[in-house]
Amino acid sequence: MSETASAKAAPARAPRQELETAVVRFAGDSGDGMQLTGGQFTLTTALAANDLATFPDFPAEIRAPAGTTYGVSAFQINFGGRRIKTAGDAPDVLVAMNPAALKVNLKDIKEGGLVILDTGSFTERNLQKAGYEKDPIEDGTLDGYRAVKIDISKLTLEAVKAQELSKKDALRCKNLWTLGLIYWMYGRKRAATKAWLEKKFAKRPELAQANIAAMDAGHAFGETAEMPAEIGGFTIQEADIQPGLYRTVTGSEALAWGLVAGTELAGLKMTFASYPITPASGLLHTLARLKSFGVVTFQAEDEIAAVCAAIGASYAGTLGVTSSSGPGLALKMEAIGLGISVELPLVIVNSQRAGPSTGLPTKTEQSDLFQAVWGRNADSPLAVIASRSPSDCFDAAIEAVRIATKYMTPVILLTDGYIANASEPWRIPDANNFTPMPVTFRTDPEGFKPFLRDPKTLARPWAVPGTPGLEHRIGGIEKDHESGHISYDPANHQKMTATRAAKIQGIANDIPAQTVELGPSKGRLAIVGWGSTYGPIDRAVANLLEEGLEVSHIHLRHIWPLPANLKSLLEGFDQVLVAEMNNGQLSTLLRSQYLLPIEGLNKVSGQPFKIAEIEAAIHARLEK
Amino acid sequence: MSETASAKAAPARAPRQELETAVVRFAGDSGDGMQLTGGQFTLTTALAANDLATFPDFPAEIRAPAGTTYGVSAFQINFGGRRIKTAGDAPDVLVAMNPAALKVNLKDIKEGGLVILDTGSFTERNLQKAGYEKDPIEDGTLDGYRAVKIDISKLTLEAVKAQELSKKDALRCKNLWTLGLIYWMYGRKRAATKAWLEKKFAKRPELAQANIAAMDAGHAFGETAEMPAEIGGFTIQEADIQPGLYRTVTGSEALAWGLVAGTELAGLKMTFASYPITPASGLLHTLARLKSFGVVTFQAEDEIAAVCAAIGASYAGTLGVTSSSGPGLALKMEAIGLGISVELPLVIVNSQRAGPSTGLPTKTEQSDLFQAVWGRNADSPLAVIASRSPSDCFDAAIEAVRIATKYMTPVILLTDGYIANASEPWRIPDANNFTPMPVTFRTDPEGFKPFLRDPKTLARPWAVPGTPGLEHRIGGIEKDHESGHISYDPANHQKMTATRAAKIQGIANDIPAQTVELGPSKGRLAIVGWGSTYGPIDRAVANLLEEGLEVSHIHLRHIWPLPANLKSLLEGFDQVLVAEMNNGQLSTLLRSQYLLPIEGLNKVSGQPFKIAEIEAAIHARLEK
Amino acid sequence: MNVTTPLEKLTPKDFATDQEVRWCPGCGDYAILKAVQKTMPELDVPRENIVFVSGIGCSSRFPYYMATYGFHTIHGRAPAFATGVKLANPDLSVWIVTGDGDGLSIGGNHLLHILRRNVDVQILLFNNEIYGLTKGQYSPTSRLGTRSPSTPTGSIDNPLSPTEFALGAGARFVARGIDTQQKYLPDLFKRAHAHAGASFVEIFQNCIVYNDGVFTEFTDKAAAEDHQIHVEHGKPLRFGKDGAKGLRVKPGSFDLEIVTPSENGVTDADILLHDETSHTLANLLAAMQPPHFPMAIGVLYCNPIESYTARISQQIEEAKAKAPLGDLNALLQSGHTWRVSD
Amino acid sequence: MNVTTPLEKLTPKDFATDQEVRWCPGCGDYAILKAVQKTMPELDVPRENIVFVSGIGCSSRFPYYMATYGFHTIHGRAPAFATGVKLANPDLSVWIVTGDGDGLSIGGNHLLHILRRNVDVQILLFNNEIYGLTKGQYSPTSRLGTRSPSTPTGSIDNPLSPTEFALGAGARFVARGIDTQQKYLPDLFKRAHAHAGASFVEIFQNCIVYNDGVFTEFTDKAAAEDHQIHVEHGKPLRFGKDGAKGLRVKPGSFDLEIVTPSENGVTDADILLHDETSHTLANLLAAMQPPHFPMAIGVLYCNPIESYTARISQQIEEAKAKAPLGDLNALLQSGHTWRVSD
Ligand SMILES: Cc1ncc(C[n+]2csc(CCOP(=O)(O)OP(=O)(O)O)c2C)c(N)n1
Ligand SMILES: Cc1ncc(C[n+]2csc(CCOP(=O)(O)OP(=O)(O)O)c2C)c(N)n1
Ligand code: SF4
Ligand code: SF4
Ligand SMILES: [Mg+2]
Ligand SMILES: [Mg+2]
Repeated sequence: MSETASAKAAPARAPRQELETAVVRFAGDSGDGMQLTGGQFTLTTALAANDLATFPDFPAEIRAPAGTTYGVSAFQINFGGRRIKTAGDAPDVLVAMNPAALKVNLKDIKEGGLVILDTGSFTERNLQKAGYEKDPIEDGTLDGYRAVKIDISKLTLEAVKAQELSKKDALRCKNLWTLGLIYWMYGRKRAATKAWLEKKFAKRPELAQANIAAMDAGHAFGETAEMPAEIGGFTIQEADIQPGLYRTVTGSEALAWGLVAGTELAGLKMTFASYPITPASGLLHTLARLKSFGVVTFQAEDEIAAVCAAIGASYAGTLGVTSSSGPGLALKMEAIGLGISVELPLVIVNSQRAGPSTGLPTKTEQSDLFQAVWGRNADSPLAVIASRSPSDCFDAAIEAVRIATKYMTPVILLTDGYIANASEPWRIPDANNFTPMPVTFRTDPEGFKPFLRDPKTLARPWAVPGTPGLEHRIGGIEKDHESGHISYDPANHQKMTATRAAKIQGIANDIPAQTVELGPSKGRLAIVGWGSTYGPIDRAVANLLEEGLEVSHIHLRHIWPLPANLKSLLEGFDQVLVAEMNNGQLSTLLRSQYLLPIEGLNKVSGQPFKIAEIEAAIHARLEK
Repeated sequence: MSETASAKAAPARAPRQELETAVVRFAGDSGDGMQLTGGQFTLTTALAANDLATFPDFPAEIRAPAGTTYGVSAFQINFGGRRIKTAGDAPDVLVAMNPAALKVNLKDIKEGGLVILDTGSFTERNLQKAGYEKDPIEDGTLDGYRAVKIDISKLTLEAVKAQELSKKDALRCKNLWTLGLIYWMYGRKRAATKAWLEKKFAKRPELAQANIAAMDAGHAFGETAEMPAEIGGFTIQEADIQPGLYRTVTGSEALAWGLVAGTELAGLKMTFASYPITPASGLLHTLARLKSFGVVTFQAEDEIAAVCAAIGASYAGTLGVTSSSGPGLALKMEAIGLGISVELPLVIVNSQRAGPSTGLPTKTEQSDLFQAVWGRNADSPLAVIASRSPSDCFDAAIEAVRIATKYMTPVILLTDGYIANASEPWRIPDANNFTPMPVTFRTDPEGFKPFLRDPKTLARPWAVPGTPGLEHRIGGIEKDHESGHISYDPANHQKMTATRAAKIQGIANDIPAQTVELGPSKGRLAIVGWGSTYGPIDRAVANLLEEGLEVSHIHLRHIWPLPANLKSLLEGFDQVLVAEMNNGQLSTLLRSQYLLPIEGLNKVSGQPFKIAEIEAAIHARLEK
Repeated sequence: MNVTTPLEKLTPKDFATDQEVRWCPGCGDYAILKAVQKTMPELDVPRENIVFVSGIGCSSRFPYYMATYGFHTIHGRAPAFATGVKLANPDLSVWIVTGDGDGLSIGGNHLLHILRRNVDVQILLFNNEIYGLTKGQYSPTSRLGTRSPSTPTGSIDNPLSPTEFALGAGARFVARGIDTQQKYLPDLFKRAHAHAGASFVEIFQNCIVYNDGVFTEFTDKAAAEDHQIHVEHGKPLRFGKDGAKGLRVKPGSFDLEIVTPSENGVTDADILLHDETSHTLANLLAAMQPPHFPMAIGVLYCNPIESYTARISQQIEEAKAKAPLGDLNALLQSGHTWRVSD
Repeated sequence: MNVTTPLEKLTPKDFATDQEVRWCPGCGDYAILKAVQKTMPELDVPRENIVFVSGIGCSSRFPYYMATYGFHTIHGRAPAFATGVKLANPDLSVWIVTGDGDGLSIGGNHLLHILRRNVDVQILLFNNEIYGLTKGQYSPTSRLGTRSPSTPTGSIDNPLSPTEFALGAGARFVARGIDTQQKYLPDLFKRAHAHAGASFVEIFQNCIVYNDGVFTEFTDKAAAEDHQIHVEHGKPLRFGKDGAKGLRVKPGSFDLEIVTPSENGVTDADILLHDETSHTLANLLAAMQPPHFPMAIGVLYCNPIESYTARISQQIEEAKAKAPLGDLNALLQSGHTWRVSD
């Protein structure tokens, strides 16, 4: 604890203030390395045994001209000594590396919040690029905030002098200077970041040294009381965290590993075929590095080829997986219909983004539920599940593999741009404790009929090319319910339609009963959510339960089929409110199934819900 | 009336029996010309002032080997002296040109029905191909029917001797012989068919003569009492038909003409881009012949290219129209999302067929409602309407054009394989009486903003390339609600999502209030239908109203948005039953919107509803 | 996974299924089916290791009639499914059957990319210059002016040449055959199979119902000698009765011309030898069109390079050699971790 | 519909919009934009008759920066939208901007078919051999072994040659340019515009962020002379300092070789003249790759035939001439009708 110890050595400072949680947003130009900064702060915070949640917010442009508002990149983290469920509504602290970052982010900051500015970047030219007519440092813009004005640029240049870098390279260390300062502020250790820098710049040790020097300088700046006296550091207690081995994961990572785990548990190899699209590409990138796990990745020529290759791969005895985002999923639908018709396992991961059409590719939304459940020609049922958070992607992926292989069906796994990019600490499970769910390929030619089903699951046998004696033909034309031969018989079509529906409906009996996350299991108001709204709903409900309100949180993993007990569970509440980031899709689905007067709380702005928005909605309903 | 007069000259016969309606099915090998035969009988029946409805049933194969059961082609017609609404449940008369036709069709025939067989085709080889182990003429298969066994092959060969055709060509006249016999049976004139044959075979008059000779011989066969004495002819009264000029139309024809009429009324040219697919291709074929109406048709490389070309054509100031069937519609969805996003008019015709996947391409189904309403990524509302019968396609097409151009939106027009191919008599409207609905292109650069809307319709202006001063850019990224420039602003996205929904919802105030087709406007039971179930529902309800049951028929043209009064209308009934040829799609939609305990009567066999099936469902519900 | 049965001597009949063949009587597809069934036993591949993958079209019904594994997929996408099959199990012998509409209209992109990638499959494109299954609309290979239900006054698109397209896509094996030539087809199929990489075979196939006789100009018995040239690597490019005519490069140009040795001072030595490794010659042969030139039949181009399938297997082996196989815990615990203790 | 304004003398600036250009600083797209804006006023086409249509990608943001009509559509489909635009109004001057991913990966089929049909549009394919917008995955033109986020151990697909692909697809105008060559690009664009039919222009474009320097081998100032050959119809195919080197056909083969006149008995007369109407030469030029050969820049192929657009207009005129225009009642009453009287 040398850092906190030395912090005590600065006697003129206000004492470290104790906080339960804090929300910090790092914002700067895309070139300022804000995502890296955020990533390091996340890691160090996790190591300090705080719970946390993050929200990275990239610009839509690859690399917008420096200094523009649309080139601003931000990373928000909420951390604390209790269970953290969202990246936080309004940041307590904004770090603004340039005027554009201030311009874009200031409106979100808590009243009276801390705003740390690099005054060195507030040049005439940068002010202009940010669209400021006057200097906001001077003109009262910052009134109501506690502004900390530091010439970070200059201080960084000084700090890294020894490494004799070019000015450009030297200025690149600004983010580490700032990180050092924030580390000081929250009493954090620098060791992990130091190690990381040394590894990252192994081939260019002068850069490692410069960055470390900058970080140390920033830290020392705080420690040696160069900060305004009224701004002391903070202490945040360790959170009460379940013992175990931890790491941080993004949704993309957890999803990739969950798929690997799921296929291993099923005793299968994985063939992953995809076509790049924001925000789904991360999964492709992660899996492309996992060849040694029997994962073959294939960047197809388009989304259609990707899903077709995945189906072909499932046909040939591996688990075919494909992934995309909304517009790409639309393209896959015809082929998914074939997957439903030939009844092969297939996992389709859909990272939702804001639409319609190209929409706002870098912004999050939950508006592909209709598409997932109903977006195909004909009566084409499949299973739909949703993950609620980055780490939850791991479990959701295993569940998707389980359903796909056990029921010989395509499964759509819904995630979203927020989950894909955000990271959170994750208690690493021990793979030895996972329950195997081995797939049995059909090998016995005796009595083999490609569409003769397991009476329990209604799944047909998986008979893979290469198996002697099982040579057979399948296709998308309606098939005889046993032999699989083409059949135009009307009664057979009726039977097959009913069987396909029954098979999927049957999954409802093979999933856990719906539970209540928080609050009573019957009562005045249930907030129902799915996917990445988990955090804000849960926090809002927790807050209002503390206030004594009678409200419950129900969060769905299974979108289709719905859990068998969900109807009776919902009937136990006077009011049901579905909070979702779309124009009312789950609420429509639930209304159609249960005929309950379910209301929607809908947000379609490309931004996650704020806790306060949900709290307000609950208040409004319970105070009626 | 010479024919009926001469019929009287056969004194040994049973007198002509008076019938209100009759159902005849012609069935034979694909090469036997059953569709032509049916077409001629339809025309002649219409000329005799009977009302009628038909059901052509093609084999799935292009040209299956002769004599096989899967090569059987059938044509059913229901006609009579009252309003005819379906092709009839069980035929009174089956004409079976070979054993396979008998094998496939006999089970559908009314008990005690008439079965006319060409004994000449009941050879050993044909029996075997049809899968008969014994000769059905001998083994009691025909017990319970009135079988009329005629060696039509031989009689035809005799009848056309004079023309000295090859045996193959001569036998091709069998269908006309049979038609002649059936003409006699129902006291029909042969003149129209004679004229048609003369025109069709203008270049080969010997074929025209042979066919006419065969027809005359068949007719004479009946007239000269060569028929079993107990089988006399029938007389059917003229139906009480609205005066006017009539013709028969198939759905494909009426749809094509409706689109031509609609675009003319809008003052537009049409660009029709499509990719062949059963049962949608007929529309492409019909429109391809209408170049002189300013229609440009484009057979694209695939469905995606087709819809994109149509959108491009709308962008450039014509009405873009595309058409397909289920699997093809799935492929178009991503691009339709763009159409929704850029708010251009577009008509998408979808001829539904049985699925999932390739399904049963030649069989009918109504299972693309989910796909039409909800089958896209993100919140992507558009208008969906449905046509109920072949002739109704004309009006539905005009309505689609009206909505698309007035509201600057894609419209999906749902029809199905049954409607596309069936034909019915149509009272030809006078084009001079149509109400013009001219489109106004934006031309004034003053104050022009591409997304500034008409406050009433919420439609944006249609500003077409080639217009000076209106140069602007549009695309699928979210747009500022006025300027149309790319906008990542959260509030703007929320506003645009709401506006897109409101624009489509607003159409509900611009369509006729939902009416009740038959029966009381409140009461015990409403049968709700859409699309091609119109006929059987209406007949069933009419029948049971006559029986004194309290039942009503409501039939929707507008699927999305729903008519503004529909909810209160449905609330007026104790029970609501949605009859549809899918696994419950409209019922799900209505339940989600109205929270009414709506039930489904669902048939998914690739076959239209039988009247009796609907009657049974009504009885079951009213006798509870 | 591929426990293979001992390869007894199978016969063509062992490759026929119990399903009734449902093409129109007289369709060219029957002849191709026969030739394929004849080829199969000669490949030395266990029957269970053979997979036929097709799209949609009359031609694409093919798998139903082969007693191997078969997958009748969706319109235009067979190459993508086949790629997935090969990714999952490179040991399978994968045959794609497609049509001119399936493969070159809706499926053009997938064909392009499977050829470019050089996935180790055989692609049989049945070119009847028409959409058979949807009842006779013109296709991307239909000649200019083709009257069809969708082009009542004649088509106005320039037809695509499947072989020139394949060469432009980077195909390493490009061949042509004729449905009725039972004598040549099995050898072509065997060569396609022997080529490690994507093998593209265009087969002229007569659609008796919607496009009857469209190839008779060169397939007619009487016309064949003068209007077909069967090319063979290293052999002179001769055709006509007794090989009286031949092809040579028109001096001073890049064009081919037809010459008759012993006429106008042309000698046998002037006749070009077929070089199936020459991309340029392959393009020239592919471009020849009757009536001015004979139709080139046989292997126009064969110039193998490492296949995609081989490369991917190699990458996997390399990855496995580097990383200890599949220790899930090691993966989950990779990177920065920390322990929270009780 | 196309009431055109009198064509005042516009300048490149008149073709710039008020939208901030949002490519990465240093991206090659800027240079191309400049060249296009420079070309526009010289085309003699009223600004309101010009339409830019694009798909999705960095390159496809192009229309936002052109003060003409512009349509930023969806990934890969720009050729199909553009075809629709031309079907609706053949008088418009339609420019497609696409990338190597947009045009050759997801959009390969549409590009194939617009080229085959020969629709009268200009197609500018910005080839940076990478997916820029989605952050650097390899594309169909990326070289073998390209390391990218989706191919961490190197890509294994053979790259496609856009120009060879276009030639195989039946394109009648195929050209190549380099982003930075402001001197040449406008002329290329003008030639593309002058060609009635589909004009295909591949432009090597440097992606400074994800694929920087991938073309320097031949675009580098120092390398240019020896590694580029600017082809011009009728002119000898020479390159290098003072045109010291040239191309000729390697005797007895179909291959090109580099020779230096005055060395080894080679004379100036041996140097091939560029013939832009020769498909074979175009293919040979397109296939040349550094370092062994110079990269061919300029119009590789131009051999016009009637465009699709011209043919469709003609069919419509013929139909109108035959049938009296659009009498709806006549249409509805065509065929068999009967009257039911009161
Ligand atoms: C997505 C989709 N679009 C269209 C169709 C309709 N379709 C089936 S086969 C076919 C064309 C077949 O032509 P080709 O590939 O040449 O095969 P052929 O029948 O001539 O052998 C079409 C358009 C379909 N089944 N699916
Ligand atoms: C249907 C769909 N799939 C995928 C994407 C994601 N995407 C956008 S641009 C692009 C590739 C762009 O590459 P290229 O055309 O070479 O353009 P560049 O950015 O290099 O100019 C991809 C895969 C998308 N927008 N839509
Ligand atoms: S339609 Fe043509 S291609 Fe199809 S089966 Fe019949 S003859 Fe063969
Ligand atoms: S990512 Fe590459 S292609 Fe895209 S704008 Fe940046 S430099 Fe240009
Ligand atoms: Mg074909
Ligand atoms: Mg690119």
